[in-house]
Amino acid sequence: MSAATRPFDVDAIRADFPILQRMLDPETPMIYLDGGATSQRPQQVIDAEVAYLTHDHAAVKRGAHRMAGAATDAYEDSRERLAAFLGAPSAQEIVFTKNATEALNLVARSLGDGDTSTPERLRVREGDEILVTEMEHHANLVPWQELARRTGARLRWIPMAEDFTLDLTDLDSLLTERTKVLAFTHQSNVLGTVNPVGRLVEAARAVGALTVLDAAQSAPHMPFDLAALGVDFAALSGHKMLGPTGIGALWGRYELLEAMPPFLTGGSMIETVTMEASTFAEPPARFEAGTPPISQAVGLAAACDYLDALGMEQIAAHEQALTLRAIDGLSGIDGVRIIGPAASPQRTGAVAFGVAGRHPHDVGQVLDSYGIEVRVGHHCAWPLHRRFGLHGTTRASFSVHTTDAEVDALVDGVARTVEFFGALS
Amino acid sequence: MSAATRPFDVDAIRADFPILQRMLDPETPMIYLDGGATSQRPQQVIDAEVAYLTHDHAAVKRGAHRMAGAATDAYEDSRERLAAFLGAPSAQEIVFTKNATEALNLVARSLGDGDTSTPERLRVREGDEILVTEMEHHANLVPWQELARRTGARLRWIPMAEDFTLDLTDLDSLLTERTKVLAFTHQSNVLGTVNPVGRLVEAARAVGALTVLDAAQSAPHMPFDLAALGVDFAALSGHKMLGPTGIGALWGRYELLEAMPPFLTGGSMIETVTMEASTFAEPPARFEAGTPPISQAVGLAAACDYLDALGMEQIAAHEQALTLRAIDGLSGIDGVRIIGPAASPQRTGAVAFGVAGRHPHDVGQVLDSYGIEVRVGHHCAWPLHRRFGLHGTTRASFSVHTTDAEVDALVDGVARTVEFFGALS
Amino acid sequence: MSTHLSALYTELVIEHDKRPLHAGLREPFEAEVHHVNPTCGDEITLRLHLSEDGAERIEDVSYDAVGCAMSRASASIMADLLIGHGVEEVEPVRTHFEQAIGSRGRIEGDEELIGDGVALMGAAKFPARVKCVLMPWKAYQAALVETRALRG
Amino acid sequence: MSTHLSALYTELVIEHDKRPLHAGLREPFEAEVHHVNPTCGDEITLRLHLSEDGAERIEDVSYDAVGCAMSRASASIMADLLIGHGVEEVEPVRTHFEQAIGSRGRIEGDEELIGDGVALMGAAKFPARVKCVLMPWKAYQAALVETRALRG
Ligand SMILES: Cc1ncc(COP(=O)(O)O)c(C=O)c1O
Ligand SMILES: Cc1ncc(COP(=O)(O)O)c(C=O)c1O
Repeated sequence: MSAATRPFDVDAIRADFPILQRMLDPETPMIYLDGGATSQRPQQVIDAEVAYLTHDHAAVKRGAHRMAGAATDAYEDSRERLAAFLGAPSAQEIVFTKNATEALNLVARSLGDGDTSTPERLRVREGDEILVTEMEHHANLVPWQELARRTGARLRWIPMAEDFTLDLTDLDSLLTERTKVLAFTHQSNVLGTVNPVGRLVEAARAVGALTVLDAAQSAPHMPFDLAALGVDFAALSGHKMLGPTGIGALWGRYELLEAMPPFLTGGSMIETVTMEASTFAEPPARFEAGTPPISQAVGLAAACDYLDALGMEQIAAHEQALTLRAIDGLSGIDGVRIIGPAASPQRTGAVAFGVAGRHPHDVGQVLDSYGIEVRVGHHCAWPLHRRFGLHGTTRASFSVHTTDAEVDALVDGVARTVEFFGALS
Repeated sequence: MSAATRPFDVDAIRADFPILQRMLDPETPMIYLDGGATSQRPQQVIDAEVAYLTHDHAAVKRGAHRMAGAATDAYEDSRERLAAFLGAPSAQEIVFTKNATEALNLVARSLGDGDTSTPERLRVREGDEILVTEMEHHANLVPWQELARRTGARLRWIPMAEDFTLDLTDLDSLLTERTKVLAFTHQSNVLGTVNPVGRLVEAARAVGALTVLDAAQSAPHMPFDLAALGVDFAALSGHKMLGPTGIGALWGRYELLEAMPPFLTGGSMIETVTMEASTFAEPPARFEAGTPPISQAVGLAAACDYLDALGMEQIAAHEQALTLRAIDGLSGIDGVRIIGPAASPQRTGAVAFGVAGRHPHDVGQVLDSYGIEVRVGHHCAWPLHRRFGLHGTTRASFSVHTTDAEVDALVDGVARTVEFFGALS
Repeated sequence: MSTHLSALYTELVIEHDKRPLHAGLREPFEAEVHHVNPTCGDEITLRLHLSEDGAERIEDVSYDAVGCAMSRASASIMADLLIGHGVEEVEPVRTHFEQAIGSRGRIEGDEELIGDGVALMGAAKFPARVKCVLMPWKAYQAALVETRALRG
Repeated sequence: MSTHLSALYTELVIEHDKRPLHAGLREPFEAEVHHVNPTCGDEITLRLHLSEDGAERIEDVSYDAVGCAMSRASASIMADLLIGHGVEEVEPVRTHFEQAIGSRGRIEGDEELIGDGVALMGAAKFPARVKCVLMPWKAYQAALVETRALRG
């Protein structure tokens, strides 16, 4: 994280995103309000990847020639860049993965794979407990269910309160001496709720549990400082932060990574290999088997540059203003219910809502006909929806390039949708 | 695989690869002979990815809006394209992974993760045997070592013969009723040796063992027809076939994939999720957790188009001619020893060699000073090198854009390297 | 209202969504299946009752569908197309319906064969909606397989 | 011959590679370590012998190095820089050497401090070779840690 170096001018920002010129059909410009699912890439990110490909591409870490040197530099510099963006103490604590999902799987698998040489706190076994929350994305739920199933550990969860925040009333009884891991999301991808990281980390530390933060929705949208957050691991995706698909990252404290068994195995993660047995390299190499997403790392570093130039404070303020505007506008429409906590300074990025008597699929379809691209369904957070008796919601999410006018178009579009179905029935 | 639609004109091909204009320093043009490690991307592949990004990018499979439809189409069409390229009976048998390494890990993990609901032949357990070969890349060795370690199965291997081919003398005793899997490479990334797939598959089938083919080095360099090969699984990497990094693929027979437990878990691979338990989608979705490498899939499809336009027969013939030319030239140099089988029509793509009394690192360094980018070391096939008493080799590998003149420069460069060190000592 | 919207939410679709035919779960039945669309969480529970005489006449299709207008209308239209006909007799209906809806609009729906089903063809251009429309048919097929297995 | 090549394979490097100083494994020693460069498979076995008097004088560094000219020369030069000096006394040598070789050529090697070590500085521009050159020093450091642990 560093100070902004360019003014936050939405028109100028929009000019950086070639896809925003896209027409859905000859009459319908695209209004992309689905950055929470995947973000668009600015020209700067595309250009950085192409520049790398047309000048420096080669295999990393495996070659002695100058091209391999250039490629390895580009890749390792990208690791440094991401580490700086996240406030990670060391670039050696950054493991590049294919997405946030792999990063979370890596931790969950590794914690189940240890043997007697692995420190106890990094081994989940029968009788242990794993604590998650009821608002998790499937990516931060199913891997822990599977870990529990494989090891015989017990999966527990922090329930939701009626106000769409975590219900921490029973935290003390949920977090016990048996809890090995507390895995939770920084920001809900559906509700926009930001969880109290400090409080959760403190409680987990008190019982000696590791903390795993799903930062897929937070790192791209707010000032983010790993050192200040105090968690043990964090996972994120490049494609949600204006970077490429095909790359994500796991951050972990070095002393933990160092004691963890590998996950994927193969080339570049070994120390020595014989037919009988192998030993493994130090982190981060230990967790990066095979040829990594090299040009994607370069693109991700360019995305960090892009975000930092705008300033994460400024981005958060921009997206927050849009969120409040959307909540304000949508709440005024008869039959529309906001699914998420009341408007607050903490609440950025996404607004989910329901239209009375209408399935989100139908709402999304009508909005799409007006050019408004929002996501519908359970947003990979099925248990959360079930908890509130919902089959799905419609979610608009905002990006650096979103304008007030687009939010107004959303509000207007939802009003027209309500009318449309009203007229039909 | 389909018939060539453009003449095999190396000059025209070279014009497609912008990086070939690269100078290593003001006097030294780059001669890239390391396509075996990673290939360069032609403009067509770069353009396809950029076109997708500037027109159709959105999250796949999760959205109902038109952009999500466009992105899903682009992604699924890429799956169809790759399936056609490989001769796969159905696109639903193609799982996109991050690289060949992940594809092989996926199979090895899944075979160890089954429970009583999993068919016996898809469960590796104590008492079972896994057969590999002594020439494997670490990517097709270490995951099997780990599977053996986790399950208590026994890892065995087909040894190398003196002539740099597999020694099949004891195949009958190596492949027993206990053998659950035979995993082997189609073509050695070091030696260029092409293994007798038909014979190995037949022998494995006779004992009911599954066959896993490492096609990372073969699929990009020869006519490749899965249906004809008869294996059960095959793995490959996009970045070795003129496509992007960050993408690879596993092909598997549908009826096997359908009966296998998932590997990575999270979004997009589930059927239903409750806090207590989840059920999983059908393949290929079951094995593609999280946001996939979407733009990379589009790039990979463009690479298939590029290769098919040139014709895989023509590519194989071109690279074979270069290989024979290199073997011929290098064998004429005093102190140079070719590490690999004698020149034969089967032997394409790569030539590894040693220079008497000289460490490959030093050989590579001197060649690099002449602009010749070759790979040195054990090439992630350490056991193979140890078997022949080698600490490492120097490997030149050839691509569609390699010219006779470049091969001659290699031969000349090696001769000068021998002289250089001769003069110094 | 843009053209494609009116092609999707035709009066017939809205009518079937509001007043679905043959809705609810009834006895008797041989097989009951439960299908879910993992993308949106839509669900259908479907029961199938065939005649006992070996002629495989579809005596009843009863169902409970939670989902969008398209999927609910599709269930309603399907039940009405199936009930009272022989399994073999409706095969061409099913096949044509699947082909047309999966054709991205290249194949027009034949009203002679699929009746009100043509009202659903607006979905053909939206792959995500095609899944909604097909879910009841997939459930029917699964129920048929189960019933046949049961009867031997 | 291009310039960077002569900067890498200096006469001194070739000389140390051909006739390495203090090569071979000798007794006595307190710690023996084995290091491998996973990229190229190069290996070094190194033994360290410190004086018994608490002054930590490096009495002997003996080693067996399999690797490229750069790594073998580096081992030879290092052993010669270390033997006969106090551990604390050679710390500035080690630190400066590591800094200079890791600097991509931005920091010139100081011959006063690192003697023949300057002959290795051609490698500074080649990250892959920096690892070769540093391997013996990493082994020395590991042996030092072990020896100290042993002595309490
Ligand atoms: C034969 C072979 N198998 C597997 C691999 C692994 O491929 P990747 O590093 O793309 O996962 C390679 C390339 O390094 C290879 O040459
Ligand atoms: C909160 C949260 N966690 C995890 C993920 C998974 O990210 P990916 O699909 O890139 O692995 C997502 C996005 O889908 C998310 O919103």
